[in-house]
Amino acid sequence: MYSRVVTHSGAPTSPDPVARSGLPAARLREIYRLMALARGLDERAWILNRSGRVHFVISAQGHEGAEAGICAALTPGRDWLLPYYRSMAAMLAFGMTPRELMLQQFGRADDPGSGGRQMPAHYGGAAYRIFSGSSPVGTQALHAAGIALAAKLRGESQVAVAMMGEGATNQGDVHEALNFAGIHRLPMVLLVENNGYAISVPAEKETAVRDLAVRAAGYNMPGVIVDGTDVLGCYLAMREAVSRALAGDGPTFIEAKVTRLTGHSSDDQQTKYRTEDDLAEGRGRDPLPAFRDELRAAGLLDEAAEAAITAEVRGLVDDATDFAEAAADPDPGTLTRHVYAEPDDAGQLHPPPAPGVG
Amino acid sequence: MYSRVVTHSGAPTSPDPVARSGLPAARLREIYRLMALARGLDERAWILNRSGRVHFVISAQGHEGAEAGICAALTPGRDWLLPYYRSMAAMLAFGMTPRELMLQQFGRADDPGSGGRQMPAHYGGAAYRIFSGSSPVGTQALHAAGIALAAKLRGESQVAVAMMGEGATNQGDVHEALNFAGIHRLPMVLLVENNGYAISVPAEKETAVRDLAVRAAGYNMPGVIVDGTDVLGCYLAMREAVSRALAGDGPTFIEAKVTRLTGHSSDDQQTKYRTEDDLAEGRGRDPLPAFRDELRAAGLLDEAAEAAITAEVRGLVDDATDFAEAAADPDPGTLTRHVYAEPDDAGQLHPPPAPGVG
Amino acid sequence: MAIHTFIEAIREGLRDEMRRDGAVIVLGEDVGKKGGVFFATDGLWAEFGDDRVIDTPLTESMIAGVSIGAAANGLRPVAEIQFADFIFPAMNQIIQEAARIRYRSNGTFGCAITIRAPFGAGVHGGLYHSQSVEAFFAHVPGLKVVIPSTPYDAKGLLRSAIRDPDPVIFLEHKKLYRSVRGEVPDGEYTVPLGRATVNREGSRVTVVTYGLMVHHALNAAERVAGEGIETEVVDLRTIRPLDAATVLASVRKTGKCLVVHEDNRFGGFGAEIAALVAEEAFDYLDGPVTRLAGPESPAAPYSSVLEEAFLITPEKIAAAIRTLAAY
Amino acid sequence: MAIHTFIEAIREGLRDEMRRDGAVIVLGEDVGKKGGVFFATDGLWAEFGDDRVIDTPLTESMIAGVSIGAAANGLRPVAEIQFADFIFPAMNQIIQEAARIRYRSNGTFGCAITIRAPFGAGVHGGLYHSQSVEAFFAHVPGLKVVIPSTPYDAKGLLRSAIRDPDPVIFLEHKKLYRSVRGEVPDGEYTVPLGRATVNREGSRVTVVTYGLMVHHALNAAERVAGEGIETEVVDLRTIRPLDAATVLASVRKTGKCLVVHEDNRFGGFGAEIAALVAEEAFDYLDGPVTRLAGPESPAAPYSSVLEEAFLITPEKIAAAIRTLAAY
Ligand SMILES: Cc1ncc(C[n+]2csc(CCOP(=O)(O)OP(=O)(O)O)c2C)c(N)n1
Ligand SMILES: Cc1ncc(C[n+]2csc(CCOP(=O)(O)OP(=O)(O)O)c2C)c(N)n1
Ligand SMILES: [Mg+2]
Ligand SMILES: [Mg+2]
Repeated sequence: MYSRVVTHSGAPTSPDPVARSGLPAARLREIYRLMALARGLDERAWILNRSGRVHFVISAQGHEGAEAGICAALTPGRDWLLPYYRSMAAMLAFGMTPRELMLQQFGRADDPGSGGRQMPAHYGGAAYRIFSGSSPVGTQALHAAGIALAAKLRGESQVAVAMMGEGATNQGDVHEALNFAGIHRLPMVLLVENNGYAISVPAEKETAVRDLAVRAAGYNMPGVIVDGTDVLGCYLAMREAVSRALAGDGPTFIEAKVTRLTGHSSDDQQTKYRTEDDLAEGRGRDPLPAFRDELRAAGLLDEAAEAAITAEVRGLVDDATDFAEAAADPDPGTLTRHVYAEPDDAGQLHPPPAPGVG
Repeated sequence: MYSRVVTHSGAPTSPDPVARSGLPAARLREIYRLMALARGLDERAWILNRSGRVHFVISAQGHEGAEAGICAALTPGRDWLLPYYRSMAAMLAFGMTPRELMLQQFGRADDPGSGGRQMPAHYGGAAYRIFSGSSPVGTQALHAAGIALAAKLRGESQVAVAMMGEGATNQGDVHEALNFAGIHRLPMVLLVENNGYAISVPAEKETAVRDLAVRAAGYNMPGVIVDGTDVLGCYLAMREAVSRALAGDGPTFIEAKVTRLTGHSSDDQQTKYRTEDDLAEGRGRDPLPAFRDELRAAGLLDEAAEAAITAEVRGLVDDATDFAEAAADPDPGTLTRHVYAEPDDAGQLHPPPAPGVG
Repeated sequence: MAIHTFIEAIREGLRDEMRRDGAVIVLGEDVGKKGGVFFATDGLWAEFGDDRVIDTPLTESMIAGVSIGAAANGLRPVAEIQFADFIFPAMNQIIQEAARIRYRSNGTFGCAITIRAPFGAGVHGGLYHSQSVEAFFAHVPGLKVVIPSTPYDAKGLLRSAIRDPDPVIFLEHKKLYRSVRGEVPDGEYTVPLGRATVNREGSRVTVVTYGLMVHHALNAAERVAGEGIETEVVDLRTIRPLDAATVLASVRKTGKCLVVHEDNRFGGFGAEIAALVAEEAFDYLDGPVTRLAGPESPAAPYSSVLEEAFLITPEKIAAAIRTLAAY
Repeated sequence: MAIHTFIEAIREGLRDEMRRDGAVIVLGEDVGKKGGVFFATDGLWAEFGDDRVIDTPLTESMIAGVSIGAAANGLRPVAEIQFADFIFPAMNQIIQEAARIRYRSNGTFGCAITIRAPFGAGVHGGLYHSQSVEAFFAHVPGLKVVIPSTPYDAKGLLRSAIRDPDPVIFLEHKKLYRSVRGEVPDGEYTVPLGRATVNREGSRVTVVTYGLMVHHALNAAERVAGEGIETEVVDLRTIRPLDAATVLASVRKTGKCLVVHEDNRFGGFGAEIAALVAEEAFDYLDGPVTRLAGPESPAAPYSSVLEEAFLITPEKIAAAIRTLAAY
């Protein structure tokens, strides 16, 4: 029985990130680059929104560290992601390109997740094992359990990772998913990105507990709390969860304490319900400068390298923006397509048979 | 923060039930009488079913000890019960008569809960503060939270007790109810009668934890485990929960380990999925003889008193059966009544205004 | 009389009922300090405080279930579901519990709750912030379903809903919130549930609709009036219980009936109106009862191009009126 | 061909599909050792074991949601909801997720799941073991809704449902399980989804129905045949997608249409049939499209007296046929 809650301290336990993580310096810089790219795309989306070029933005700023660290322990192509609307960094980590993300932001025909049918930040990518997400929160926890069940029954090594905010964890579906995953010891991880708010509803009105991870004990799985500004702490927690999952030891509940640096979305004015102190405290917990300083201090990121990343990000963001803005809208004639399966060119309706269980 | 799980041992901690419970001998005999009466009515229902006089029976046999003990700490008229289909003993404790319970079993017009509209063991009694229950399990946890919220907002001293099986606790609604009750520290108790089965599904396929009460920590409330054969242990646990609730200290999660002495219902053949050892072990945990022996050993129940109770129970059960069997069926002309509120004689649709919150 | 937007009328209705009856509470996601994502509850928290304006966790089944319990113990909860699209987790509590409590208890318990929810497309909400959900609730005995189209009705119907002893699903087309203004008396008034209204008299064709579509229908009626087609527009206001008499009286007069809603057509609420008219006004019909409804897609897609293709417009309604009139 | 009960046909359909395709799994409450409360899955656990016959916790949303995920990762889940009355906790997963996954992903993901549920009254099930739920699902684009009436169709349609790439709600009227027997071929055969069938030819009145009511309609047709009223009975079998052509062809022939279902009338599925006929067969109608449906009560009460008053019977159908024929 697990009742213990492991906490990975926010303070890097070692001055040497390479030694601490076992990841080579280049990989660490790559993680930083991914975070910077996510931030760059996100900031651009706000500019596009404020200048009236996109209707809506829901932001991942403040969540990049947790996602980049978590995803560094996953294997794209093998593992499954069940994202939510703050999963921009995870999308990049799993192979989505800046252009694809901007196509999604603009709702263009070539948006890989929905062809412009879903709101911005409603991700999906069959080519990347990123399952299609909806707006109703928490539902994906059950989909992750089902994906993990299929992997387990077929004896395939895969980990299914459901990502969501702390508010979503109070939904009944999450309880039912954790209960089922615990019973069958499924290769699944629930990643809760706890930013202390559900839109305007503060933590103390969302639950009576400080740490959601304590709930893991109620499903006989480990609950792990990590500081979302400690990118490598997130990585280490996930590395352990992944090895448990692949060893058949079952699911893990990881709670990353993060901060929401923007309003809930472009429709929200958070100064209406958050104090200046609260906002300032949040800005102080930005994972991007934190990780940059960590790499700098360890001599893994010099001025030149950082400048190169900044320049590359700007270039990628510009390119993605121009590409997506110029891209074609969906054909209105497709409005009622794909409500049901459509026969392929061979007139075949059925997907190729998957390997069986029996 | 509560993470501790209090366990009230099954072995009576004191040879003197009066000293242990602080309840006078007469009250203890009354509790035993209530259990015996519930058992008597329940056994009769099976006879009526097997002889084709009632369509359906769902049994409380094995659950009476927990319910009688729990309800002894409650105050009928003040507190609210949200029962389920094994709450026969609780119904008696809250004032329902054997005749009323048999009217419900037969689905007669004078069934106080539903006028014959609901299946047997679907209780309700406005006169007793017993809220009307449905079949979908777990929903009543949220109703209990709402009742407790109203009591708290109006500053009225009331406790709302939701009763259900362990299988029901896995429903999303129960998670959402506990979460809400924890946030608002509501005067509510969740009583889980854990009999180890959800129809045929055994404990290990219902959850990955042995004790559901460990989940209480996830909502910042105490989780208490009691042995359902230890009637006074149940009483003591509930007494503590009630004083916490009335003191404004919030909800309590009580898990009573009970045994299901019969099939799930008259439609179920439990030998198909339970071993003889399992069934025998269950029979060994019958709370009725356990409590009788406890009182006997303490010299609180002599032969004569016991015989008197047995005789009285038989008389009450016979009377209730004859009365209910002879009672009138609902008038088919009422089929579509009470779908919506009906004007009272004064032509008034609205219930009398309740005391406000403001 | 003051001129108010639709959302202001809703807010006033809530405020006035809370002032009138201390048992009325408001609960939902972000209804407190933030005042709701559409600001329907703006200012209520400041006036009535934490006890009566409750920011709930992100759990719709809890919002409905706690409302049911609170009502059983004497309160008059008004719950907000942030978007109608998110009411589905509460389906079991609304349909199996709220709607059936009075019936299953043979009238010994009631369920005096109101559940407000913004619905409908046209605001770039995509598949999950644009849905119409009225058909699911209109089918359920024990529920009342209200869909106002004007600020006056919104306030008057909301008051009646809150005072009603039975569970009321109160659906507000979000496109109306700021786009529609109208006169709203400051004093006490209510609009009764279960009564339709004829917003425009006409002799050739009856259009039966509700919510935002009422405005589109009136607009369409104007367009075809120039062509000599006099259209009568019936605003149902409450779709359950339905004011069948008003609908039938109009169709018996015009002999032609067009039913309009934004929700998809198959099995939508319009089918009930069409079936009613086809059965009860058969001998009066000079043309087929016609339905103009949203396409058979799960909801309005996000892309403006697709959303426009999805929406019911005055032009589409006018075209349908012409076809029916010419029949 | 062997004669089988309806429930045997369901069981065989499940077994044969599990033998044919190793990706097919069955999950639900008590589907394992117990074989389901109606024994629809009896014997499957013994043959296929814990991996493919999964006793789930008492959590319907989980049953639907896990099925969705398992299907996304290559399995073919067949979920059992123990009683249709208990499908409401899964509404969000079924309607907002399963039904919309293909559309919202622009066809890049699918949802090949089948959800079986026993529904309907007549077995003393009371308010929560008697409900009809088809109207809620028939309205939803992206779902298919199947309601067989014979053992032959039950097995053939279930096989098609399991092989179908889209989510299918498969509703079995529990009264049919043991009361209806019929021929079921042992070998491989399927019955296509989306095709109605004419179970009885007639010239005067068309009865459109499905499930148990098909048998009551045929019985009623016999009764009135003696009086010279030749009734045609259309068994829809799939209510979404609807085989409108078969319905319209029949009504255009007879000129009279009676729609029958056990579910309550207002906003029920019958409204869609009536609306379709009223619009598409208007010029052929010699009488009002008529609906015979359950009363406006939440479900069938437990008391035999009340339950009998609730139920649709061959007598009631015969009376409705006579009235319509005489119009
Ligand atoms: C079922 C449901 N109800 C309401 C909403 C509206 N909504 C969108 S995000 C959100 C808050 C989510 O909070 P949290 O889960 O903590 O994630 P965060 O936005 O803080 O990252 C709400 C209420 C929704 N999307 N789904
Ligand atoms: C939502 C829902 N799903 C399924 C059922 C059918 N059902 C009735 S009782 C039961 C098992 C309940 O088990 P538990 O909660 O442990 O209570 P117990 O019967 O063991 O006392 C089931 C599955 C139901 N009543 N409600
Ligand atoms: Mg949050
Ligand atoms: Mg149990």
